[in-house]
Amino acid sequence: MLEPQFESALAHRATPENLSISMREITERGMIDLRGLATDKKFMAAVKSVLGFDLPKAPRTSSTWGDLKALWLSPDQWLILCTRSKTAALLAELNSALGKIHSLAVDVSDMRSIIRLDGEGVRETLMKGSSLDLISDDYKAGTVRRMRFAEIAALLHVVEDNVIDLYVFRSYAEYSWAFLLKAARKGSEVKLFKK
Amino acid sequence: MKSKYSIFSLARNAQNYHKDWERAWRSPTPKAEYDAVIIGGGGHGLATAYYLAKNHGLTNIAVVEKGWIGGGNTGRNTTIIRSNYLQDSSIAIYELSRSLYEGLSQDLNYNMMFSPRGVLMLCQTQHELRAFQRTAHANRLAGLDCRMVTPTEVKEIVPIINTDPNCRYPILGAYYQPRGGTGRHDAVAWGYARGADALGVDILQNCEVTGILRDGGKVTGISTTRGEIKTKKIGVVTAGHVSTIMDMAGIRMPIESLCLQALVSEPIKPVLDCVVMANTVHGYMSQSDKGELVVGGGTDPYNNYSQRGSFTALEHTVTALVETFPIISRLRMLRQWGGIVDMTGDRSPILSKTDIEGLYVNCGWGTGGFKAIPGSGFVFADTMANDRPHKIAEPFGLNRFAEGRLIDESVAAAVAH
Amino acid sequence: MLVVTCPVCDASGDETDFHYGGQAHVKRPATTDPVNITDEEQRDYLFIRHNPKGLHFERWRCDRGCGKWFHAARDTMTLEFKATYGITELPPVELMKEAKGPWAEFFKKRLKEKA
Amino acid sequence: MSKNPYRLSNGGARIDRARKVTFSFDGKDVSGFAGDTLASAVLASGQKVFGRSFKYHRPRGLVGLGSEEMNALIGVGEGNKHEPNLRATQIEIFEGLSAESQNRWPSLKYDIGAINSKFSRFIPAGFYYKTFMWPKSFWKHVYEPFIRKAAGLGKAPEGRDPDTYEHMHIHADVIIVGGGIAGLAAAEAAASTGVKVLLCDENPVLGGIADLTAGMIDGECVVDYADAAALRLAALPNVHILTRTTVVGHYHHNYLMAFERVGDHDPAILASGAPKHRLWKIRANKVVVATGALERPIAFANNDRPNIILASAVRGMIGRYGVTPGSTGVVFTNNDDAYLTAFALKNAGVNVRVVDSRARADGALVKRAMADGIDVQLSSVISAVEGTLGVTAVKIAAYRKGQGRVITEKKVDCDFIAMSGGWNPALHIWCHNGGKIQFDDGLQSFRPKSHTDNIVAIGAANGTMSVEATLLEAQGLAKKAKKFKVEEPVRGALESLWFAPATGKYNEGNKHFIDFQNDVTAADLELAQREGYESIEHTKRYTTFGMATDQGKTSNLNGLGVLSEATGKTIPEIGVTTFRPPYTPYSFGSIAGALTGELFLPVRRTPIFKWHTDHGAVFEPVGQWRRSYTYPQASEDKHQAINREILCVRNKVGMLDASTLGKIEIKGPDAAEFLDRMYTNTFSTLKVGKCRYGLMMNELGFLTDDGVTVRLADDHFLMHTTSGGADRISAWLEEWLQTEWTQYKVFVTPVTEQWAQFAVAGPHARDVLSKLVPDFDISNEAFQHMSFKQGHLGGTPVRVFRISFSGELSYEVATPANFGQGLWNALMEAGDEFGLSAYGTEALHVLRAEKGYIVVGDESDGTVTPIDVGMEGMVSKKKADFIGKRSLEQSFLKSPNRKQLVGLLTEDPTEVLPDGAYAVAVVKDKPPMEMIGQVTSSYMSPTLGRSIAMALIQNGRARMGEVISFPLEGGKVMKATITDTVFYDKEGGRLHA
Ligand SMILES: Cc1cc2nc3c(=O)[nH]c(=O)nc-3n(C[C@H](O)[C@H](O)[C@H](O)COP(=O)(O)OP(=O)(O)OC[C@H]3O[C@@H](n4cnc5c(N)ncnc54)[C@H](O)[C@@H]3O)c2cc1C
Ligand SMILES: NC(=O)c1ccc[n+]([C@@H]2O[C@H](COP(=O)([O-])OP(=O)(O)OC[C@H]3O[C@@H](n4cnc5c(N)ncnc54)[C@H](O)[C@@H]3O)[C@@H](O)[C@H]2O)c1
Ligand SMILES: Cc1cc2nc3c(=O)[nH]c(=O)nc-3n(C[C@H](O)[C@H](O)[C@H](O)COP(=O)(O)O)c2cc1C
Ligand SMILES: [Zn+2]
Repeated sequence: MLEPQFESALAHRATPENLSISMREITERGMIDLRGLATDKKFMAAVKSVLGFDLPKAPRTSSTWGDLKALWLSPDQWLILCTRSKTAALLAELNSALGKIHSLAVDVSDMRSIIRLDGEGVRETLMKGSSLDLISDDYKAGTVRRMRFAEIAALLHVVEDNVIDLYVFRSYAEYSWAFLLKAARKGSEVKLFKK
Repeated sequence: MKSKYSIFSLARNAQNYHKDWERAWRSPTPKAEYDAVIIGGGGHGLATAYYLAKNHGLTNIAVVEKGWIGGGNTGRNTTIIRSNYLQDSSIAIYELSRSLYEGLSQDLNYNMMFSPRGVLMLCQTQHELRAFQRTAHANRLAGLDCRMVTPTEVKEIVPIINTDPNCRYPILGAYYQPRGGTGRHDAVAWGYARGADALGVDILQNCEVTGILRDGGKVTGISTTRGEIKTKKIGVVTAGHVSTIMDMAGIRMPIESLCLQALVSEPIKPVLDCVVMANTVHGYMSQSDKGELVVGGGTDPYNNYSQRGSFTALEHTVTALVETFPIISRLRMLRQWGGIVDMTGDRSPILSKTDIEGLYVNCGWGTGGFKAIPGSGFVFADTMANDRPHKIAEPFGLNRFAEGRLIDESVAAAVAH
Repeated sequence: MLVVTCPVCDASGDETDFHYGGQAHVKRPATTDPVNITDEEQRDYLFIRHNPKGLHFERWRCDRGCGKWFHAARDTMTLEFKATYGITELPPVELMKEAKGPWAEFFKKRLKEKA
Repeated sequence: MSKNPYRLSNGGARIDRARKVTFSFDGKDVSGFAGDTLASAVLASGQKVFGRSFKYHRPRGLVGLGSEEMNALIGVGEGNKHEPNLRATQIEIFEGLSAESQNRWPSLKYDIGAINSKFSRFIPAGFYYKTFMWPKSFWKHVYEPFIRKAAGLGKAPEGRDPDTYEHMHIHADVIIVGGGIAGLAAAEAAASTGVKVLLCDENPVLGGIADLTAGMIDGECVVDYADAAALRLAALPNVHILTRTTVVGHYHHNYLMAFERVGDHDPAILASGAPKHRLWKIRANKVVVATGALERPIAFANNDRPNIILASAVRGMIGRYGVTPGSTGVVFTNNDDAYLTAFALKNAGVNVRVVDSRARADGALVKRAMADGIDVQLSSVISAVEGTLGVTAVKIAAYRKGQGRVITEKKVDCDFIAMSGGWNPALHIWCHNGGKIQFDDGLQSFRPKSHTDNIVAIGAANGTMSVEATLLEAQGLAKKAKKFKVEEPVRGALESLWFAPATGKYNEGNKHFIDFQNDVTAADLELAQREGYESIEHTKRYTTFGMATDQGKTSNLNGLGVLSEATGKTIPEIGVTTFRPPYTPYSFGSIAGALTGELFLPVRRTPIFKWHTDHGAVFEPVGQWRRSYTYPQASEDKHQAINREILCVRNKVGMLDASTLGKIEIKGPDAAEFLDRMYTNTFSTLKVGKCRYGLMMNELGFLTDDGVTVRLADDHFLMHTTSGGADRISAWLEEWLQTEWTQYKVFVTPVTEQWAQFAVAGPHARDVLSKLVPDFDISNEAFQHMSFKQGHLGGTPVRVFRISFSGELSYEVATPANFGQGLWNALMEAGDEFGLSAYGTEALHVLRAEKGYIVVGDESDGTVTPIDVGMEGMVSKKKADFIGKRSLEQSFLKSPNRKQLVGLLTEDPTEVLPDGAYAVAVVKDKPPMEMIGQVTSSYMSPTLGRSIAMALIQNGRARMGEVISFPLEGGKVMKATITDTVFYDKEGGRLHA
């Protein structure tokens, strides 16, 4: 065997049935955890030279450029999203561009599992496990938010109105999946302020 | 001398419709001076007064209570009584206390309903199992009547418990103290009050201490909302409020006041006749004689004097107990409340003299001092009467924090309730 | 369940999205002078705590947000947050003046320095 | 006589006479209509007794109309679907519902427990504090079991709950608690400003008691206004309405809990997949308390007899369900509102008379009653009630405020009583988070005063008993107030009546009940006072007044009234007890929500988890992780399996899933100096590409974690922590960087889950790796112990550390988690010819113990220093400061008598010391014995063919060779010799092989 064998956390889970929304694991995405100071002009410039766009500075926002995305995590931390196959190359580029600039870029493509939630009612489904007011205007498309979800830490990325990506640490993928199966069960839908 | 409580006195008083019962304790006006003053009319304060009078002949003393006696944590605790701690010094005081409880109703002629129904501490991880095995060895050599029990025995003692080996935290066994149990919390305060009062102790309620009077390094009295009171000996026994009182004397304490919550279910017919503590999942439960399930859990992390806690603390406890006792899922919560617990740096109590002559402090019982009331009162009274720490009180001195001589029970993977 | 708002990323959420870090402004003696520390100084650093009934100053971490530590002034009776401020900063002057007991002593020096 | 003699031929706004519903109560079939409650249907059938009381087992009937009901507590459903203590007035009936009464045996009519009431004279409040003390042992074995059997209400269900529960979060600008006219009007007012409004009511239908309220709003009667308002609100997009939803608690920062009964009233809803109950977690900017008022009973002799019902409840039974409690009724009141009940009865063709304790009653309603020819007796009270299982007659006596006993009474036949002692604003939600209240002389009750939260009270909850004023208050939430044209009867003043006298010196021989459910009488409250339990809090706890499942909703104020008359203090002077959540009891299931079974607490799974399961692993929880403890094969028991795994590592090669180990990347110009602060030993001197084992203390000087750290580059480290410590340590590093050493330029990124990591250990470890053609030189020379390489194995990207926790030649291979299973399989295949097999955590523990390696948490327990465990050498003397250093100087941590880690060899090599066993200074024939230390790890070592152990023993290192004794259970004493802790391969040759 000279080919690495790829197996994601939820690979053996069947596509769920009898749900009020649709739910699947996204595996083809690469992730780089990037640390550096937003206040450090050299750092910001170096990163831009590679990504082609500015890292978002505003809390809980994200920027997109082709198949590249940068999610704000903290004033000195971002999650860069790219096509999984291009991660190593991108990381190398970043590191060479950053050189001696104080920073830390790590490939974390396997650290988190991503669950794509799609359909009318995704926000309410998540609100069964999250205390955030996900139906408010604070959560427009593009918004990024770390949160407590059920009993675990999660990262939420609003892709479109009814499409949300939920990032959880890989070891919790099964737990999150099971919770969502229960929360999204047909017959248990909750509609907030909807007529 | 007070007329004795008994089935006969009950019958006698029934004749004229109970019109002739005398007061359980008087409601005296404060004297100008006492030989000693106990600040705090909780279990520990009242017990201290009782033993000062009974064992040391100090009867010209007062218990000063800002509200109503037993209205602090003594009146809001889940009444677990056990002595199977790990450290020698802890075992000594909690076992003295437990054994005093055995005869307390008779001693006080007040039925405080000590119920040695047994305390089970579940082992739900290998680590917890090993920790309790260690405790079991230590307790046996200290002379305690305790033992490890198997999951099967656990099921026999508590049929409603979930022993499914595939559940999240399967029960691997339990540490069992057959002579541990519960008591009627209010009755402990009232019984000690009635006993102390009978020996001449003044119990001053609705009397808040607002200052500690000093002459150089000596105490001379206290100022209260009912006027100044002279005294040369002061015992501060105010639990969650100990820092505020000690600040009045300029002494800084290794204490933080947190809110600990408890709750009861609606009363149901008996389903549980021992105390079960599940420390890995942070919940414990017993059933009172009236039928309600009495439940307690952990504290909120932040300082809190409001006697009202966060819903999450309570939610985690209930969730854990629904998993441990599946039948409670359809039962209902009747009432929840909180108490302000005095947490020390090593989670063990403080029974100590201070740098100020005549000022003594008894606090830091935190989440676990109801079980200690008789023992603590006993040794603290001795400490105050003789102005030197009682042998059992000695390890609990304030000096331990500067020496690094901590008494850490968390080692035993046990919570302190 | 308290609502906490992080002064760094402005995220506001339940107390469970944050981590409580105990009393604020506790000085670690060894950082400045590792050699001359009395047992009492070490005890004070490790164990002695302000425990006021009322205005208190404490540390929190924006656990489920930006991950940064910050300071907060909170009333331990009403549990109301009076202010939040940077982890390396002192509280707003008016709160330093409002503080009682041991906190008042602690801030007296700081206020002089400011003035 | 018809099956439902008390169902009126018409009327009943809530029932649908076209839809008949049959259910069973105590085994017999009862028929009612859709919309009935269990209370209305059973009452219609002519049954008056619904339950037995707590202490005296007296027969009890309905008192209330809703959640305030305290007597009619019912058990519903069977087996694991049983639910005790539900209020008959809240149970909506459905076809097939099965219900039973409680706290009686054998039946409601004949209850053995009722003998208690014969002895009632001997068992006043607190009697149990005065007796049951002799003989001592009897409390536990005789008295207590007896008391416990007698006490308690319903019985618990059996088995696991088959239904589901869930939580839901919602944020609103305004939450309105209560959907009566106050709540409805407030909701419309608030909604008109465009904000988000949440309206909750515990009943199935909005409107509160609008249908029991006299008056006209803009020309339509109150209930029609309410219905219309409810419809308008339902159409608004910024309004969310929850019915059957009780707001159970108000907490800090306007956090509220609401309990929704989703499926209780209709099994079809549950069947469709809905949860039984839903707990709403509400965060609101403003709270509006519109919780209405609760009518209070009157304390008169035997006022607890079945069919003595609150006036508003009687009115409700007629208006909502077309049911009357009887054919001849007496309305007993001290206020005007109850006259509405007299009218309702008269209109329904029921004989009714009014007994009014007031001397002067000239309100519009009273006048109308007299005009209508209703017999109204002023200045009178009911002084006695006849009948046990129901009311057969009452005695009426003349009354003056403050009079003592009654001398003459007049008997009047009747079969029910409608009583009204006035109304108490429902203050619970207002008070839960510290709202202040004040006494209102007009109401003779408490009403809201002030609050520190953003919260207001309106309507009856605010003590506002006029419709017009209520609607006006509600307009406070609108930008501009709406005007209403309201007509309503002018009400005369209420006159408090706390105790209606009876005959007899002390009114003896009968009972004036205050707290019905806990059987607390006026005499009990007075007794408590006499005995010195003066504070209302003492009285409460001594008599259990207000502590029943209704929490004294209707009774508390009557109690205060009685106490005030007994002590001469005013009611405000006496004060109230603390209002605590919940408003009404709610299910533990709803509090647990979805988090039961597999969702209770998360299980963390490594990338190899499925393989472990498929290969028969026995798991153990480590933090939230599940790790393989061992892999028993076919016939093996655990111990055989563990021994096989150990020998496999020693003699061939084994593989362990170590993915749970904490991994943290640390980078920056100050990284090395920072690590020097964190660890007891030095890392700034570590060479790039090399590994070093490090110890961490907390500030108290006690061991908290250990692990191997690698220097990837000059300014870049990869730290390993214990599995349990991973999250704690990375947070800890961040904390120090952010709060203490802010000048350091260091970034810390936890990467634990990025990597699957396996230990390949044993003489053949190198052979196994070689077979996967590494693209780096793994010869012993090129890749030495405690060094690091990066490259590919079998084409898979890997980081390889040559480190060992087993004492064998060993490599830890890390690969990105999603490649983990693939690489694991490849290694298994490659290792096959060398006899490779997986080993679990227990084998690992034995292997490391044979080598004397410590496990933080076994050898240390949070009170142990590195020096105690013999690692003085790893505690730097050169470094000026690192975490925990100063504490090691505290006298107790330096004491010569501290316990020190040593090895132990038992005299009998086949015996294994029990874990945690204590050694004693001197063996005595019975405890107590002085303990000198305890076993920290103890195993049968298959490698050495004998038992080995490590222990912490006082001053142990000075006692090498000494034999110490461990007294065990049953008198057995084990002896063991103190040795050093390394039992195997002392020179460490195998590591470097
Ligand atoms: C929810 C909960 C559950 C618990 N469960 C258990 C358990 O199961 N088992 C167990 O052993 N322990 C338990 N505890 C701990 C136990 O209740 C306490 O440790 C114990 O009651 C402390 O008694 P005390 O007399 O020291 O303090 P308290 O009973 O609190 O008495 C202190 C008194 O001092 C008074 N006071 C305060 N300030 C002043 C002033 N300025 N002037 C005058 N008087 C003042 C207060 O009013 C109070 O009455 C629990 C505690 C809580 C809150
Ligand atoms: N004159 C009198 O004696 C008298 C007495 C009572 C009411 N009234 C009249 O009736 C009007 C009552 O209107 P109102 O709206 O104030 O009271 P209401 O009783 O009509 O409505 C209150 C509603 O709130 C519900 N509720 C109470 N606590 C709740 C909780 N915690 N969670 C969810 N729901 C809860 C109740 O079940 C009820 O449906 C008053 O304005 C007054 O005009 C007069
Ligand atoms: C062991 C125990 C059992 C209790 N049982 C009940 C009960 O059956 N009913 C009740 O209303 N309260 C019960 N309580 C709670 C008290 O009513 C009260 O809430 C508690 O003492 C705290 O006082 P507070 O709520 O007045 O602050 C119990 C308290 C304890 C400590
Ligand atoms: Zn933040």
